[in-house]
Amino acid sequence: MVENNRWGNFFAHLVLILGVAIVIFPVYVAIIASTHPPGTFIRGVMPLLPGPNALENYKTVITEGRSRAGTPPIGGMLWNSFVMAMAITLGKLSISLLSAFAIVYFRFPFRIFFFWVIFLTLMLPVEVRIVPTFQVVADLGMLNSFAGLSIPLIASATATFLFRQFFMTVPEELMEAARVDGAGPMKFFKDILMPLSITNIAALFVIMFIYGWNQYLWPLLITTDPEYYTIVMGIQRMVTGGDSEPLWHLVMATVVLAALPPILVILFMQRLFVKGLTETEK
Amino acid sequence: MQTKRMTFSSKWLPYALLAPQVIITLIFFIWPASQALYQSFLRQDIFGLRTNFVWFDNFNRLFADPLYLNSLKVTLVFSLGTTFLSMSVALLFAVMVNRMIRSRDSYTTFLVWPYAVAPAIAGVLWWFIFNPSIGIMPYMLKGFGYDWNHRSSSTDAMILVIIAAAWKQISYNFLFFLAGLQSIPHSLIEAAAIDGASRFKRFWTIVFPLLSPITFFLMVVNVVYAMFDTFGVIHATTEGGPAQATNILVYKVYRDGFVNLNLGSSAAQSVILMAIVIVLTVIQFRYIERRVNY
Amino acid sequence: QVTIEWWHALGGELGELLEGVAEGFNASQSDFVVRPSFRGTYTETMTGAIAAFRANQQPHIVQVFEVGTGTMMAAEGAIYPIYQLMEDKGVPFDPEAYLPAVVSYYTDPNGNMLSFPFNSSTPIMYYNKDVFEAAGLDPETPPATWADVEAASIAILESGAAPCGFTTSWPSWVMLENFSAWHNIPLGTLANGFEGFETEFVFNNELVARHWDNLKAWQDAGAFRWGGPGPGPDAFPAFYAGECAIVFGSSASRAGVLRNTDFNVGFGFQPHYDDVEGAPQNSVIGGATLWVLTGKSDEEYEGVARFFEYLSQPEVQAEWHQDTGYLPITQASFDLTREQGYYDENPGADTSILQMTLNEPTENSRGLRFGNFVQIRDVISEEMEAVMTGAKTGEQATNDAVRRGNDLLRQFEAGLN
Amino acid sequence: MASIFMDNLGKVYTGGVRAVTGVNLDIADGEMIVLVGPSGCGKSTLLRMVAGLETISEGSLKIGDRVVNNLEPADRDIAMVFQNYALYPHMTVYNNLAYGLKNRGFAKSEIQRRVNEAAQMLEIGQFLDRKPRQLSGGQRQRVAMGRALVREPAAFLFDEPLSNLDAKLRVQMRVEIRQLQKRLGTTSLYVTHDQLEALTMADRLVVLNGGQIEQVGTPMELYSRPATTFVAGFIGSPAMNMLSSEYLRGLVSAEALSHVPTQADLIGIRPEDLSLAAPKDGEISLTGTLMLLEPAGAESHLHLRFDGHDDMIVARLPHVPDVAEGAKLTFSLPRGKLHPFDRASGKRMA
Amino acid sequence: MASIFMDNLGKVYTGGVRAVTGVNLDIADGEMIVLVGPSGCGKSTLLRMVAGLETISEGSLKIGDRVVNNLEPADRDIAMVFQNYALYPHMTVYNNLAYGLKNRGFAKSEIQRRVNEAAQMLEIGQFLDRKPRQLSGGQRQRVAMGRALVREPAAFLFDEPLSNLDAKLRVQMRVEIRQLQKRLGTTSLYVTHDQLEALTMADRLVVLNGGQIEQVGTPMELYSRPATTFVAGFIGSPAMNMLSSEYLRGLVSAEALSHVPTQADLIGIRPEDLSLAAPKDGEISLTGTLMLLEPAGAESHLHLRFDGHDDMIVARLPHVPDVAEGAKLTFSLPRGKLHPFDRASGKRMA
Ligand SMILES: Nc1ncnc2c1ncn2[C@@H]1O[C@H](COP(=O)(O)OP(=O)(O)OP(=O)(O)O)[C@@H](O)[C@H]1O
Ligand SMILES: Nc1ncnc2c1ncn2[C@@H]1O[C@H](COP(=O)(O)OP(=O)(O)OP(=O)(O)O)[C@@H](O)[C@H]1O
Ligand SMILES: O=P(O)(O)OC[C@H](O)CO
Ligand SMILES: [Mg+2]
Ligand SMILES: [Mg+2]
Repeated sequence: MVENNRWGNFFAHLVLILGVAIVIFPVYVAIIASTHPPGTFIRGVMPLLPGPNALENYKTVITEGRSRAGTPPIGGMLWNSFVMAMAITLGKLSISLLSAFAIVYFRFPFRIFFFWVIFLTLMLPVEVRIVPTFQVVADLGMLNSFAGLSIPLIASATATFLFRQFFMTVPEELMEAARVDGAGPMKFFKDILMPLSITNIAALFVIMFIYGWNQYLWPLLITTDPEYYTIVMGIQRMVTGGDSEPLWHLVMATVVLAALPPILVILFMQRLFVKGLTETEK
Repeated sequence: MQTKRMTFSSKWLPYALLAPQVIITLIFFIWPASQALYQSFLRQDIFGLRTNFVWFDNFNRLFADPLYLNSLKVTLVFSLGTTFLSMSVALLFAVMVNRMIRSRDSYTTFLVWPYAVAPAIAGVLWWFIFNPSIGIMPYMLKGFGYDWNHRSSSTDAMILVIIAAAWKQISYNFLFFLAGLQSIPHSLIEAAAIDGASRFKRFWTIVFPLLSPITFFLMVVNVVYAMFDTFGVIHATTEGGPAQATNILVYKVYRDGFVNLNLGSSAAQSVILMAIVIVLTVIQFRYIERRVNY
Repeated sequence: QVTIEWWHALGGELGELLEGVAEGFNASQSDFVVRPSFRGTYTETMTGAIAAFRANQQPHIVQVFEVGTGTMMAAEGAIYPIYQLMEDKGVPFDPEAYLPAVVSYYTDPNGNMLSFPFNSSTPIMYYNKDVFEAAGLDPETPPATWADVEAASIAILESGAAPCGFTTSWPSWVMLENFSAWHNIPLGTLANGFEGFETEFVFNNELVARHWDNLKAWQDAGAFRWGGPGPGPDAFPAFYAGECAIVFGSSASRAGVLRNTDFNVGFGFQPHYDDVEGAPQNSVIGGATLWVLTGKSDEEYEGVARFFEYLSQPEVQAEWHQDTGYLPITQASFDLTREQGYYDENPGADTSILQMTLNEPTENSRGLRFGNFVQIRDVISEEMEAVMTGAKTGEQATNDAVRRGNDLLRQFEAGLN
Repeated sequence: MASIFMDNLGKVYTGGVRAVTGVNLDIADGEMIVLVGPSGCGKSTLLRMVAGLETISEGSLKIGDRVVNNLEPADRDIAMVFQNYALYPHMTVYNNLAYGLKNRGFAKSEIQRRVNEAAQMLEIGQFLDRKPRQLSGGQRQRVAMGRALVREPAAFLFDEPLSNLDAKLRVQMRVEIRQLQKRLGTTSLYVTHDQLEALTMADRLVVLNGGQIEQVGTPMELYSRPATTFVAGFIGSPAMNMLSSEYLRGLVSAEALSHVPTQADLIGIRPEDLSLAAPKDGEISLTGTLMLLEPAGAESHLHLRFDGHDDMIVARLPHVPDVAEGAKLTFSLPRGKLHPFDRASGKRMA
Repeated sequence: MASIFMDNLGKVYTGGVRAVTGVNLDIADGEMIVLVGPSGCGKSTLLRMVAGLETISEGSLKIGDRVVNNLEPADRDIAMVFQNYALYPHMTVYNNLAYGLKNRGFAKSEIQRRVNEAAQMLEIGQFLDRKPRQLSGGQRQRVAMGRALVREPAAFLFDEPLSNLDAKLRVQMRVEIRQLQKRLGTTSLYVTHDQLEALTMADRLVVLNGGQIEQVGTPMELYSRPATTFVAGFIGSPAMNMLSSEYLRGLVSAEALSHVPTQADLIGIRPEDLSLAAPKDGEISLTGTLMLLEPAGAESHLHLRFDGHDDMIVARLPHVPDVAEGAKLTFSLPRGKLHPFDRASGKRMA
């Protein structure tokens, strides 16, 4: 009751509806743009209502792609993005779970040292060490491969750290009960810890999947073979037209399709995601 | 650092568990980082055919270069601007959503998903919206008598990249603020109401101070995001222009390294960035550790 | 079948046409397959290839724009000069068949052709005849001098026919490099770098400074609109949208212009200041040539040579020229196109070549050859932007550009030792 | 200081949950009313309606002579002590106490005077500069009390203020609060689910059940004459034993139960009313098997099984008898100590 | 089933905290030993050392005839019930019970048999398919018991197994656990800080203080003859009143205290030993002012102030006297109920 009052609620709804409108606006623009015939935007101010070409544009994007303008058909790029995002996600989750487990449930020499080694990567995005990392990947012969696309991005201090935080909140007694029940470390990990971490895993799954899906600079650098192009870099390719204009109607259709999978992932896992995030936060 | 009061005992298992993470970290982070350090002392031609060891030349050049110093300044303005904008908007949304009971989930859904949009794509979208000739925003702004052109106005350009970068981060901040608001015991607000504090006063004297741990956490996260993860936004909108007005450090590393192939300078910049990052990491870590015990 | 990797920077419609060329070659024989790969902008393509070279992942052929020429030429050991390639493979190749402007741009001091000319362009003026008419201007007479451009722009603004007079893509290319050639003044010493790496920039002269100041003044008056640095990505949209009545851009934009406009388009020469003696001289070429990188097998180079042989055919050249707006780079393809009556059917299509061959090239209008010029061009557009944002005067900006440019030239030189 | 009148108060939460129904209660000026009842019975809801933290769905509420149904909490002149204290964690103790006064625009000197006075009264003077987290549980409790005190309100509202304290401290604070309340003479409404607290602190005790008042009265009244089986089971520990009267009639002479109304089909017996002494005249005698003897210092609990009766019967003796588990024991019980109830309605029959 | 021998057990945590010192205790087969003591006295540590969850720093521990100092918890043949139950939240009740058996490679049919047997014994048969969160507190407690039962271990270890339950349930579960333990005859070590639990459940009670044993004995022994002031203050509620013997000698005749050793400078009086009856022969009489009367159903607590004595003295009466606060009351106390102590050492003097 303290927080309820009619005018306040009205005002709050107003702010939120406006806010949602602003937040959604860019994607709305993309959707609108993807329904117009070529050239509509280039010749004047962008329309705010859908045009007649939706079906045609999406059909073009899906079936033909823009292969002749530098990007392979979108299906392949979506698949590459998916493989890369999944590889990064699963890789990050598994190695982070294992290392957090080691750090929390064991005591051993250099534990803190290892923790810092891992933690240091927390805020060193690939952009900062891009040139030498590229060199390493090239030396290992991993250019133009899914391994090259994913493995270098798999180390994850964020996930390790969040799992560590979560493991710290797992009641001590569970592990003790498991030991009294005769479970060894890996059995405990598999039977007790993993199932308990499921909301956290889900939250990180969402974050990592989106991270992987949205990678842009890295695939741009290490793929030269269109076989390995991902959708986000494909879009960037489509908008650099040189002396001719990007085909905006198709670019926007691609943008919409490219945003769809991560949005679906987020919506699908929203409950777990929000819960996982907010719980580890405390 | 804490462990469980009781731990498993095994000599080799913890190392085996850590191995994948540590090996990847060593190969793809520590090694390249040390390479960057080494390269920052070199001058090479762009094809890598000739190499000279030049000691601190690259660093000296950087610190003597007004453009690098400018980039530092630009980064500061951009990071703070992005952080402030996305956090204040997110806080407003979170406070409003937190009042809702039935519609809370729906609003959350709508506000959460921009998080899924790639920065590079966000950049393209905002570029499109703000395009001086075909974009809807300049058209509308013209209606208000403002002649938008981020190609020739540094201010417009900065505003554009800040909006584009902040937009994406609103969702994330929103979630954390919402969680933070929900973790504030309702009884505190009730106690304040009984203590005669107005709605406004309750927010500023009780809620906001209690959110400060989250606010601080988000501040660091957002500054780091703005400093490093906005590459795609800049690349797709202003490409650092006009006249380097939006050339943030990461973008400059990329341009000098991968576009201009000035590897020595780029490596030196990487080293400086790493130093900044390490400082931020330490601050963040200390802080989080403290908060865990709070 | 042997695969030949060809990295290029032509997106959009031009990219589709380029792929058509590759398909033509692939269909013409069965031993080799040329696989084109779009690598982004000219800059991204070039630096991507260099980075790939450092990582031993280079393509066979890379398309490098003219400003990268100096850098590429210096990269002995990384490039396979095509005169040598053709010789090694016994494929006939006659540099004499190419237009002198093209040949001179891409040969080393000994007269050897280092890269294979493919898509050469030169900047021309496109204007919106409908707007001209609405503004009471003669739609058939493009403005010839900058004074005319200014007057036309003012007329357009005042009549309300369009909110902007003119804009430009590739600002450095148009408003400095070609501007200097057109007015027969030097960019740098040593014949714009053709005679050695110790060259220095000298474009901080009164004329360039004046012109940049004028641009700024025109921008303030609404007559000019800055279309962005580098390729100037906002320029053509502003033209297509009917906002700017005139756009300066590559002749290769012709195809896109014709496709994206629903008004009548006119073509014209670049404007000049009529108080400058010797102007207009001739414009310099831009666009790109194809460079061959080292480190591949003999068999593959065989394929590269065969591909270049295919590209040299007048029919291929002529079709490419007509479809894209790039220059006909061999005399034979120019003649062929004329014989086909193309220029009569498409008035203005020969603007570019006429402009380029207007006079015998001088030291100042043969082209330019500077190391690190990719970065230097960035510096130049940046300094121009500084003028446009009002941060600097033309004089300050040209001085700063020269100073920073020279610094990059010296670094380039230092890197060579 | 003021009296509080609840006239047919009811509360239905948005969503339709009915939490409180038809509560009539007049609280005299200076009285200490304790609300007890099982979890979810509406104690907090009722208290919060008085505080103004929940809207009043039905009926009317008067504090002093004002109807306060639509008044903001700040305007009701009440102070509240929360279960978790709800101290502002980012403010010093001083500021916690002063906050309400500042918001009401008191002069600085007056604030200082009142805070110091309260601090002295509660012996928290030396903590005024600390933050709540630097205090022990008991100290925090005192600060929460202080925050209510400084306001000198017409009424105190307490929602389980002691339940976060350990047993020893709970006893101590209970005594302090009660003494303070008596001294200040401030009308108080106190919610608890701790029996001992309820019995020891209340002037009058209100037992709530399912949102309705089961019984109101002094602790003694409720203890010795519970009006319903619910109250009987709720007040007293160990809880009152319940036997069907039929079963009991089979055990003892008809005459012994002659004073019990025949309609009463359920008889309650308090564990402490059973004694091992030989039954005196007019006393009932009952025999059962000792299943478990729980000695507890000065007293002991005996868990007994009576033939043919499912539930165990508990007896509480003020000493520890020297008997072995498994023994058959005979207890005596004064006739007047039987509590007759109607099983269906749960109502007391006499 | 087995006996447990603790020989001079000690524990120093890494970091140097000494939690347990020189504990000697022999637990007979089938005995129920309850460990009590204030928070932090080392109860859990000692229990966990027996369980194998903490390493043993000093001394030796035998379960049955094996020294188990270096055995894994799983190999000690013990079962443990945790304060928060530590049920596996993602497993059904069935799997919670079965997990330990599965890990030990029992046959499926055997597992099923044992789980069902335990479930029946604890009346949780109908919950076997539920997850712990779908159970009430009491049911969870039963599942935790069940998990210990199915293993049929040599010993049960309990660490405050009831402290998360509400008062009523605590009483009920206390009785159940005690009965079950008696029936199965399994040696048990039970940690609690609830007095009533300690007194009612233990065969023998161990009072720990600062990691050392203060006293071991039956609950009655400890209650009636506490060996130290610590035990005296710890066992019994309200706690024993302590008066300096000097003060007491000033109040009563020398003869009344003749049996108290002169060295005893501290005298303990249990609240329940004070009565309002007129002093009989050989009884001590004491007069104080009633500060607060706390009626509590069948009994009442009287908080008294004696002139010249700082702390309040509490008396506990088995009825509620009809007296007003502020009245002067005279209490009688049998001479034999004085507990004489040495203040410095805390030792009982007679
Ligand atoms: N905000 C609310 N919305 C809907 N129902 C509520 C709300 N708050 C409480 N209730 C319901 O109202 C009833 C009474 O709740 P209340 O909190 O008053 O009980 P209580 O007696 O204080 O219980 P406890 O002893 O557990 O604190 C319960 O059924 C509860 O579920
Ligand atoms: N893992 C540990 N490391 C260091 N010291 C510890 C550890 N666990 C307990 N202690 C210390 O050992 C002492 C005994 O702790 P223990 O948990 O055994 O007490 P307890 O009697 O069970 O208390 P409680 O009633 O609060 O549960 C305390 O001083 C405690 O702080
Ligand atoms: O757009 P193009 O291909 O004509 O090339 C333009 C300029 O030459 C770039 O330097
Ligand atoms: Mg409540
Ligand atoms: Mg303990």
